[in-house]
Amino acid sequence: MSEHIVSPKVYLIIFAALMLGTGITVWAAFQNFHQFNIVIALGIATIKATLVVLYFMHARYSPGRTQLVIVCSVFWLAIMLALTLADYDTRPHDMTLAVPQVFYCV
Amino acid sequence: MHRTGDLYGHFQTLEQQKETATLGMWIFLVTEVLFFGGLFLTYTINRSAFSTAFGIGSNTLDITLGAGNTVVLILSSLTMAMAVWSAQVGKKKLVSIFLIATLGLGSVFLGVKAVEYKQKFDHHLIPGRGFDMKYHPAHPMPGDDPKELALEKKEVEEAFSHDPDINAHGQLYFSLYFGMTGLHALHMIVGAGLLIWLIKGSFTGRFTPQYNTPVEIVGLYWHFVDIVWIYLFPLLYLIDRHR
Amino acid sequence: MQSQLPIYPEQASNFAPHVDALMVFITGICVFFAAAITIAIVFFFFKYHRKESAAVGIVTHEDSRLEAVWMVVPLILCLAMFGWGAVVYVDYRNTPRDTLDVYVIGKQWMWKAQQPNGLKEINELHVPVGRNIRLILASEDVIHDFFVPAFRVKMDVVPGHYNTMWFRPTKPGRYHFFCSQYCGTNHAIMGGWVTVMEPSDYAAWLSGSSGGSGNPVVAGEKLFAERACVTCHVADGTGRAPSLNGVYGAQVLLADGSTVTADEAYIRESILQPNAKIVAGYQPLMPPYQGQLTEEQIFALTAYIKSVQSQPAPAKGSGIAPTGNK
Amino acid sequence: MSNTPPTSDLELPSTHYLNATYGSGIRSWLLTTDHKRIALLYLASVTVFFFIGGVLATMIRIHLLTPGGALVTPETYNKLFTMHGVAMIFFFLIPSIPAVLGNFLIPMMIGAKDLAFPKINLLSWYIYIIGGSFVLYSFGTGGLDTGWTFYTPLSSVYSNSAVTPAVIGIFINGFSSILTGLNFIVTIHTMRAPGMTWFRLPLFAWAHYATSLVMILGTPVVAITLLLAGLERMFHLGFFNPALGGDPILFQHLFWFYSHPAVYIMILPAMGVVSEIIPTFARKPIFGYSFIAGSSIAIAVIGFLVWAHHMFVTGESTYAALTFSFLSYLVAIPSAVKVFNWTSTLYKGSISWDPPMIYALGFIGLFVIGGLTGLFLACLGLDIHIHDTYFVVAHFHYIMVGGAVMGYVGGLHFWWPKITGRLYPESLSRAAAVVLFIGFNLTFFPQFILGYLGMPRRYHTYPPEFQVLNVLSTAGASILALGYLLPMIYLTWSMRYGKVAGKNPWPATGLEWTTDSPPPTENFHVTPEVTWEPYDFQNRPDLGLAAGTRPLAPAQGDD
Repeated sequence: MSEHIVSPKVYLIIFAALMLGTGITVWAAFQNFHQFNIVIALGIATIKATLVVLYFMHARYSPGRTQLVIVCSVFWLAIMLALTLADYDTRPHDMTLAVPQVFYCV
Repeated sequence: MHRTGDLYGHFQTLEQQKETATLGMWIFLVTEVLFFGGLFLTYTINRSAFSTAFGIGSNTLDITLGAGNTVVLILSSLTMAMAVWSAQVGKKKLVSIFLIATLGLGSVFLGVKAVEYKQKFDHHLIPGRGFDMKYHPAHPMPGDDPKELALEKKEVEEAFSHDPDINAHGQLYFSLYFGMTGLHALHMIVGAGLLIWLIKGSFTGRFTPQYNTPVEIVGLYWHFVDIVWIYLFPLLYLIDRHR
Repeated sequence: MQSQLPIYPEQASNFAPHVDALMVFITGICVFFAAAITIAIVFFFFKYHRKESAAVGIVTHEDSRLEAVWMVVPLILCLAMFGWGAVVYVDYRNTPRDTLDVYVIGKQWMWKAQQPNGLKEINELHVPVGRNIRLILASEDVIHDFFVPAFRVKMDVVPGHYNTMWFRPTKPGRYHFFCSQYCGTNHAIMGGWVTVMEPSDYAAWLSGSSGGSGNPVVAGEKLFAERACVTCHVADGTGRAPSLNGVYGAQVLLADGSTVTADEAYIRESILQPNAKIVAGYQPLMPPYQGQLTEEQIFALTAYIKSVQSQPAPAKGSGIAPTGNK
Repeated sequence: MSNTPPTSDLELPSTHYLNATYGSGIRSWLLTTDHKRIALLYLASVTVFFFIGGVLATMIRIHLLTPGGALVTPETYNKLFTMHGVAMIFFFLIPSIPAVLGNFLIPMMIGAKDLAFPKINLLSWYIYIIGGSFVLYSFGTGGLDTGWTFYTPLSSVYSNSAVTPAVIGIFINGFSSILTGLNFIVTIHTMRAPGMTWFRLPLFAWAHYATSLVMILGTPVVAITLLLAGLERMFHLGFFNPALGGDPILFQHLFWFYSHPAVYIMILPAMGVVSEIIPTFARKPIFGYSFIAGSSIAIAVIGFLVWAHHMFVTGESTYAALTFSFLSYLVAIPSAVKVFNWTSTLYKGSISWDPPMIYALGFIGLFVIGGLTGLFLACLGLDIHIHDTYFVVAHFHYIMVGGAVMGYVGGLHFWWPKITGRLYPESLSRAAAVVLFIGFNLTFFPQFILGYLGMPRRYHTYPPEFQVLNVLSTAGASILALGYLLPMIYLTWSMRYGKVAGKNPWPATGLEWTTDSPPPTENFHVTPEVTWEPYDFQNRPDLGLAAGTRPLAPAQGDD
């Protein structure tokens, strides 16, 4: 298996993109997008994380096995979050005191 | 277990050894994702229940330090990636330089974190008996921005009229803040230890285009820690900033 | 008619026959499969016993059709079990409207029940036969669970939440109830008896034992005055706060344009955290009572608010959806 | 050749992993990185915890002989069942088959010299010991009375027992499990010998691959959850305490996200053991190899989607309950596939009545009952009644003791000749298996009826109408105890006095049986190359069997 060497130029481009993402996140936090503030913040964070995984961590050039491992970790995290939130979000609202519905209040 | 050069006895080839080490690190990172995942779930449920208290707590954080630290950490990821590249192309001196740079940036990050923790301590925002969201507005510290302080005071008072348990719920935010950033900082400290070990190795010129597995897998770890922060920053620092 | 070694508890509620039928159905399926597998294994075990020490078995080749059959057939049976179980469960989780409400509080390690007229019982629960009973469950400390085997129902009692359960007793008698969620040292003795009575006996029992001071409506009315609720919640709707006449069970229009049903949980929340839901047309003036009232006092206030249904209709409006929309 | 090979002319190899390379002093054990020796370290330590858990179980059963409770106070009783659960689940069942048999066998089965990370393997044993010490410290200083589930706010606020050290111990122990799982997955991916393709892997390895998936994906979550509960207790935080705004139901979600799949950590490896034993003693290829392998993975994956079926009566949303009930039924399918395929393997086999086979068939019997009673609990309408009763207790003991422990003991019998190089008394061990089977059923079957009658679990005292069944159960437990003590005694005896077994006494087809018993430190004298399909007795002249009806070439093993 010959190793793929990522050139420093690519690293610098990715770094610039990450900096840009950080800037946008901070800017967006001070605007009032109502419930979309959190969506924007997490969306940008996910894009940044993806760039780090693909280029800094070489996932783009890794064997399929490594990529499968990454997909699995995201998938299982998603299972945990989604199924738990599914319970909270469909609880009979009127009978719950401590925890209101999740998505409306964030 | 005996080893010949860089090859441990139970492997057939260096390539097999590298593949094994890399896969091992990736799988370790999977467990880390789930480990932090439990915290993120706890955070999500509590934030949705107590959005006001979380907003106030978040607004007490220093966004300049937080954003600055984000830049520092991403920069350290860049130098780490460059260290891996230097090893791959055989520039032995550059490996040491980039590793030292990474360690330096990591230390800056931890230093800034310590300053932030100290500030929270002074403001009575450490979860526990002394915790009081109303303490800081009532006891300004030298160097406080009076405008910010007035805003914080107004927010706390308004929140208290809505939610008598604002201290309990604010304490939840700060418990999660310290839990998540503390666990992250712990990972940084472990990473710094690994970097010191690598730097020592790099001085002997150990890392070559043929053998650079340790640099590569510590790099994976370091980038992962960076990713955790990429999520922590907006989740902890940027709630309700637009108020 | 319990025999010496019974295999199922008495059937004393509307759910019992359904749960027992489910039990018989699933047991039937399971006994069939367990028997089939056991017989096959025992038969093969003797039939194909190795006679010569060096003998090998005859290769039988994998058969996808056979595998498909023994995936699909159990799947269909599983879906049947799931479906039937779901029907019973959904019935159990959807409380009918015309219920007799009894408040039940669990605390380490006793049960307190409060009848609609305020009669309090400890580790006892009296209910009339043939009525839909709803238990509103609250805990003062850890998680408990109210379990009546003869009714085939249980529900966890979770601190910080209201849970409800319902059943319709079908047979007079005395039945055990248990705490079935482990709650600490005396978990095992945190139980008591449900007494199911004929409606007339139940009425007699209620009137025979109810004392004025124990009546939650009376206690609630007293609290309502003591805590000065009455100064703002004026009955004719002219106060600074909405009138509470007839509010229970109605749709309330909130300041943000949404509506909620004014049930026990809404009333409880409005007392403890009044500013969580502001009624349309009113200011958030009421102080929060979180931590200032016991669960029992909240029950009493709720009972009082529920009782003021039949008084004159409010003039200005109580926030009840049709009239409160100015 | 006779059924048990002639033993008089067999001798142990002169050097093997027990005596070679580093000698046999205490240092050579505590600093070893040999997976086989680490497996034996685990064998010793899990046996200690099994013994502790077993003594506690015995006391529980004696106490329940009379309705009023014969033996101990309520506090003590609560501590007994809590400590029984913690010792058995976290420190015996979860590490038992993977860390003992898996550790010993996986490298040998795939033709490797060791696991991928031998030092991490040793580290994981030390982590286990440290975690175990914390838990024993908790047992010794005030005990633990929260139930093994640690439900909040009971555990985080109300309990007066030594919760904190126990939680720390289990947190630490989690990393032992994670590292073991990580090691197995990487080993199976990268360390296979030439010719050992994925579909030539023994089913034991497939089962451990699936188990490891659960270990690495689930364990971190329970670790962080218990850490949060511990912090909540130590510093009065409020993650799960409703008095401070937290939500106790969230704890249950996080806890069961791991602790339901954890059941598969216990049962999947036992299924792997049985999948090895059945074809060996039926002497024919296992029926539906790819379906059994696939069903292991399916169980591991679907097992992660069912956790909230432990919460049907907590007031969780009806929609969530419906979803989780449905998904719980799906997990029944791969389990059924396994049972059907094992049964079909017996068809037209050449079945011997060797002790491991008796254990394996006993496993199937108990697992079938345990698995089928899961269908009752997954059923929403029925779960309202039997949730948190003795029905549940009986069900999970059928899976975890009837299934997992039966598999573990069966596996020990199967590979004992490989581990020690010696055989144990045959008829005695066959009798022990039967005693175990009978004792187990007598102990736990009455508890199904108790549960349906409405006896809640974790009760130190009960209404008198439940006594007859409880007495039956206690009687069964005494037989069961005999069934566990017998193997402990004769297996220990055989280490010294047993007949020498030779390379392949049964004979079996796996790679581990082609090397010496006990194996050399590096497992194989030369790296093996796999040229045969799994469980193929027909094309293996080296086994010395009559291959079908064809005349057989003389045995030509490599001695």
